[in-house]
Amino acid sequence: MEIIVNKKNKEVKILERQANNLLVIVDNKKYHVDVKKIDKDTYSLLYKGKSYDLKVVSEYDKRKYSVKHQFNHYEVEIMDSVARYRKNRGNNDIEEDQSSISSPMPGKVVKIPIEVGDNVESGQTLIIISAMKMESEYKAKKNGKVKEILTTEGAIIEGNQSLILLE
Amino acid sequence: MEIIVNKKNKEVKILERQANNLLVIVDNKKYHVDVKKIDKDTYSLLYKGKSYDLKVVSEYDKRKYSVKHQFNHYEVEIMDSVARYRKNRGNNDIEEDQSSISSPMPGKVVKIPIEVGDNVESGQTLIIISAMKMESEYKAKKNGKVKEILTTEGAIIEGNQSLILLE
Amino acid sequence: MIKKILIANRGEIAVRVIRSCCEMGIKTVAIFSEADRKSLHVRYADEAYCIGPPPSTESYLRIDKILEVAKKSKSDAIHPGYGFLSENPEFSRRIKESGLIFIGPSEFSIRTMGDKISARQIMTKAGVPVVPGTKENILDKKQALNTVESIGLPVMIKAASGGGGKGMRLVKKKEMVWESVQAAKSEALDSFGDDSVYVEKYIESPHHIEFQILADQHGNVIHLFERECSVQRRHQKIIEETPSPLLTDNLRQEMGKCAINAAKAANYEGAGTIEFLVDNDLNYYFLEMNTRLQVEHPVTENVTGIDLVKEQIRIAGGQKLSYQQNEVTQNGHSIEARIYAEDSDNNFMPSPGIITKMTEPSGIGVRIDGYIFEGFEVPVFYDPLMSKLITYGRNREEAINRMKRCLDEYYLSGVKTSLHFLRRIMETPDFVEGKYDTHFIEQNHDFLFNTINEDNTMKNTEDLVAIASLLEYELNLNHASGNNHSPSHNPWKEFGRKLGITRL
Amino acid sequence: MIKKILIANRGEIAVRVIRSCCEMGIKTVAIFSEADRKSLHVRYADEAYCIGPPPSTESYLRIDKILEVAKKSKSDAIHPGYGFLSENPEFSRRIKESGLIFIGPSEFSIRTMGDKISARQIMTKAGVPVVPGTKENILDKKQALNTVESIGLPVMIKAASGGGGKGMRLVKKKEMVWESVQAAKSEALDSFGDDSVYVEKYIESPHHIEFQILADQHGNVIHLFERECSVQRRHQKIIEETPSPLLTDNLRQEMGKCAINAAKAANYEGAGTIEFLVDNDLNYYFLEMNTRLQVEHPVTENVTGIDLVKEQIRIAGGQKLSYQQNEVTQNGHSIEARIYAEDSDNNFMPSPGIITKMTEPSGIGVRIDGYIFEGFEVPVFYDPLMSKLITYGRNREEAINRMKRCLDEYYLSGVKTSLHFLRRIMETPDFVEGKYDTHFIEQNHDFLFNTINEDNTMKNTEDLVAIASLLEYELNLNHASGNNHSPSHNPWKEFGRKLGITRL
Repeated sequence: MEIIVNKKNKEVKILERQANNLLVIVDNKKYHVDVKKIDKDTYSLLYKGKSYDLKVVSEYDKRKYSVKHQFNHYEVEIMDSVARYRKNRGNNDIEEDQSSISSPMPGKVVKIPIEVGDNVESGQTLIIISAMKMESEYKAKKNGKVKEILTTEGAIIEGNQSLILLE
Repeated sequence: MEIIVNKKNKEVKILERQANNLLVIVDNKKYHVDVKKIDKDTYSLLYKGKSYDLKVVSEYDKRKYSVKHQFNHYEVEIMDSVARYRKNRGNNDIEEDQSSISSPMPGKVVKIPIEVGDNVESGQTLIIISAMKMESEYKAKKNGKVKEILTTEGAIIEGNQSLILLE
Repeated sequence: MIKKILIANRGEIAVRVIRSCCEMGIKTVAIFSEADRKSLHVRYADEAYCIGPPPSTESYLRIDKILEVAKKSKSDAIHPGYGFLSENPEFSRRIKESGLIFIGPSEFSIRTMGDKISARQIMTKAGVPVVPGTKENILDKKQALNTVESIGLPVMIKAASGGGGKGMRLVKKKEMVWESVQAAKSEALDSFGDDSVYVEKYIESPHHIEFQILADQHGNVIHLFERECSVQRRHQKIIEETPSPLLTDNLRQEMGKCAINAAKAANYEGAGTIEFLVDNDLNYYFLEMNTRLQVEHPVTENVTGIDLVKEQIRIAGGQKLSYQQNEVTQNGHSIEARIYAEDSDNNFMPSPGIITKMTEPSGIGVRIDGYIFEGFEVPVFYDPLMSKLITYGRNREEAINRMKRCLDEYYLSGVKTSLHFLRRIMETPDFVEGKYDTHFIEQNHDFLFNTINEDNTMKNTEDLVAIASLLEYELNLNHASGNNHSPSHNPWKEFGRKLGITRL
Repeated sequence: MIKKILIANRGEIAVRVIRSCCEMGIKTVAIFSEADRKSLHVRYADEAYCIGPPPSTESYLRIDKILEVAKKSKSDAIHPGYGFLSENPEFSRRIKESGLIFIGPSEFSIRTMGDKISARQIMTKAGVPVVPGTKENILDKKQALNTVESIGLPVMIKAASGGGGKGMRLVKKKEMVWESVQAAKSEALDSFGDDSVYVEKYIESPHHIEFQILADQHGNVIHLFERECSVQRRHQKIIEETPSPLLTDNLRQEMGKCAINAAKAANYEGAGTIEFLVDNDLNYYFLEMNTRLQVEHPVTENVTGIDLVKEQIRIAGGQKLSYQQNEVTQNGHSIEARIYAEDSDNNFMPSPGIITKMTEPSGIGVRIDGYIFEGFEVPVFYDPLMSKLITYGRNREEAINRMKRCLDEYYLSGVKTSLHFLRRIMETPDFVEGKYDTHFIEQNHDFLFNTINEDNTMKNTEDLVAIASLLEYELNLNHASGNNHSPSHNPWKEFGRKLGITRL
């Protein structure tokens, strides 16, 4: 399986499994590892005597993991067939992103200074969200026309919910 | 539903539910309670302003609960149709118990001083289990004949597993 | 004797107050908004009453509703915590009018110290140094030059109606004075519709150092030494420690006396904090007084051994202070790190959400004041402070090393946190050497945010990270395919939760 | 300088040692049996090696395997913790022979203090009082009467090969001496095949009080005051505190000096404990010396501010003690409660199992030294100690009240625990008044085990317990019927984990 760790591609293959003892080949290097899943987030790995307590967390996409070791973070992507297909189609994730405005966090809509049908410019504020005593402005990422407003002033929104669509 | 709390029988009926607000009648007393399940074990109840943080835990039988409030414990049994049927059949749980020896805790079998076919007397030691640096002797609860020995000396056993059966 | 206290707050401070009440045998009454039904303060209090919808203006700031609950629950006293109504003079007054005890100072003290101009006047009268400057509007060039000359450069021109940095100008050279005044006036007019500006001494490399005081109703006032609070982001403290690495023993004594004089001048009663700005030449200036418990009060408790909440309650109950000044000593060193639900790498953006997993540090020299638990949802309506990690050591070095160890043990998932950012602060050379002021974060920006750490074990770790991720991916696939939820159908059953004993 | 330490132990003490090493920047090597793969010490150490099957005779007691791991991992030193090999003189010797540092005393000290007779001789020579008596076998009536007369009644007749109370007789009257000797001899012969018995002074109302000492390699020895350890069940301590409510300041100084003399007489090096029996008239007698860290060492750390593990490591590294006697002070009061996996209501029967839910107390004045976590299985092979809850207060009353508060906050499910039993001790009048000896649990049996608490709110609580149980029962029914695992199909979805935000 192709796995990307902090933007570095690795080819990972499990050659043998005996209970917790694995023989894995990563690129050209062989790893004999003792692996134990401790709880929902935690894997304990022993490799050449060293003890690695890794926190492996996935948020939405079960192909993407955020891994913590001590105070270092690693961003991981598993390039399975779905991920490769997506990638080959081109980065249309980003295009979609540009025409949809969302907030990464839940909050309350303070103000929507535009209306459906308005022409907006890249950088123009489309919506102001308040969360935890702090206001954040979300701006247009491209020039365009407001196609749809999916929320109202005063509404409580969830994180990663589409709020405004541009044409 | 009939519910036994610390050996006291209570008739409990939920009259109304609106989100977390319940109207419940226990025997002849009405309770307006605000109930919220907090985590696997915890219920938070607000009744007449008082806050009750109850830990409700069931081990094997989903009709029996051990409830903790502050440092008090309550033993609860829900007398549903199955429980009532069992009870009406007579307390054959206890009879079964008397002919089956088990340890409430996991451990290691240190010694089995009897053999299949032996006649044993009530109070005679049938098996010695060691756990956490302490040995416990398990004795016959009635006179009888050893029908089956389900473990061996040196074996690791689980809690509540049948170890020795008497006829 | 106070027998029942209503805590007019939420979050970690409500839990903290409940704990000390519990230890004193005092009953507690929690109030909560609809967003806080599952909060720990509701569950830990003896009684709990909902007082309204999530926004604090409709719940935690509603004096009428709080007084209603206090009456209904037959509470004797109200503890305001910090934030919300804690520095609202009307709240103090109305509680007294209702025949209840406010655990805090009088309306008069709060009002006087809450107003910058009256606070400044009282401090000047009491002989406490204030930041040199005038509060008079600058009208012409001559007045501007005279004022600046009397204060001494550098100075800050500030808009009277100002805030948020608007209408402010730093002036370092005499020839820039009038130009800057004009620019500030123009900006102030634009921003606030008022072109009044005044001149204040600009403190370079300012340290934010505050003194804890306790004052009883019998005229006794003591100080409990200082807290160094210069590590701030977005003007909010994130690390506090005591003793301050900057102060000398002499200065500490002198400022302590000043703090006591300040409290006496304000007729103060209860626990309070005198905030000072201190420059690198150890000049100090009164900044403001906080007429309540501070977030960072635990570091003081750690080095003095005194439970400040209990003292607050005793004072409010009319008792004399339990300690004389010479009985209060500063033993060892304590540091507090605030754990916020925020994305430190993304301009400290708040990150509310559900705590899906939590492991807190423990062992020697650790204290945690928090209110979160696994499954709890950190609400979007309030402050992002989830918990405070406080370490104690024989000396500063031990307290720092312990903080590092504890930050490594601390694990939270489901929300983004400041944990790794705080960890990085603990190894920033300026912090380790104790040489920092309020510019610490901007001055160490590169070190703090550039955390790529390419040591020789990194390559192995990355490979192991890939392996663990692959295993988790496969585990999820196996869970998703097939509708069996029993681990026994799973090829990775060794990883499951089956009794270890059966495998031996 | 020690750079890497192998910890030859498991459980909470292994974690505790790792924490201090981590704070000192010292690398750690864990060893583990097959039953401990998931244990916290394996996960927290820098390195970890499996050394055998679960039984400790095949793993944690295997000196050869431990030395092999020490060599392989290039460790400089070995910390033995307590229990296992910590008081094994051979272990100390073989570590030194391998060119490594043993963090503990020499083979000679361990061997001398480990043997009751040689320890008694050394203490007598050093002027430390020992329990009056002889170790000589009683052969005839005359010898028996003479011996008893010289010691003074009451006395205890003890089997030389004895243990577990067999071959023991308490004698309070002169006319019972010979009869008791004969009975003891007969029982001893039956039990041990050896009828040798000896006579020892019987200490009525004995207090178990021990002194912590630290001794470096340069002849410096200090004591760190006492610990009162009289609350015991099955001869195992469950509550310890410092200062002892029994000792006077003068006696404390005197016994402290004795402890230092005892350590000097044994050529002691490292951390050690001198155990004394103290009677109600404040006579004290040397009982034994523990040549290792004690389970209850944290109470001493709390009142002195000294990290004993760090001191052990410094001493083993050849450094001089960091403190002189007059720099060590006893501030405040600290109590430790041991949380065992056991059924206190059922003769303290061990209760191993999986921790299904865990909430630990926190806040002011609390320390927890443990090694368990949610999902961890407490193994059946080792000691049932899961964690130690240690509180600190300005005085004894505060430490007790804090302990009550923390025991109420502490929640564990999946195993039975001693939590409610410990809670009950905290309100037992004899304990609260500080008037207790090693007979405490038997003398307060009725109070401790009769916990039915019929106050007027009980009826309501029982009804609410019934309601909560019914809701949980219904929730389980709904989960069991239908194969939908999504909370949205559940009539009790309000109780589920859905984002609170969507409901507002």
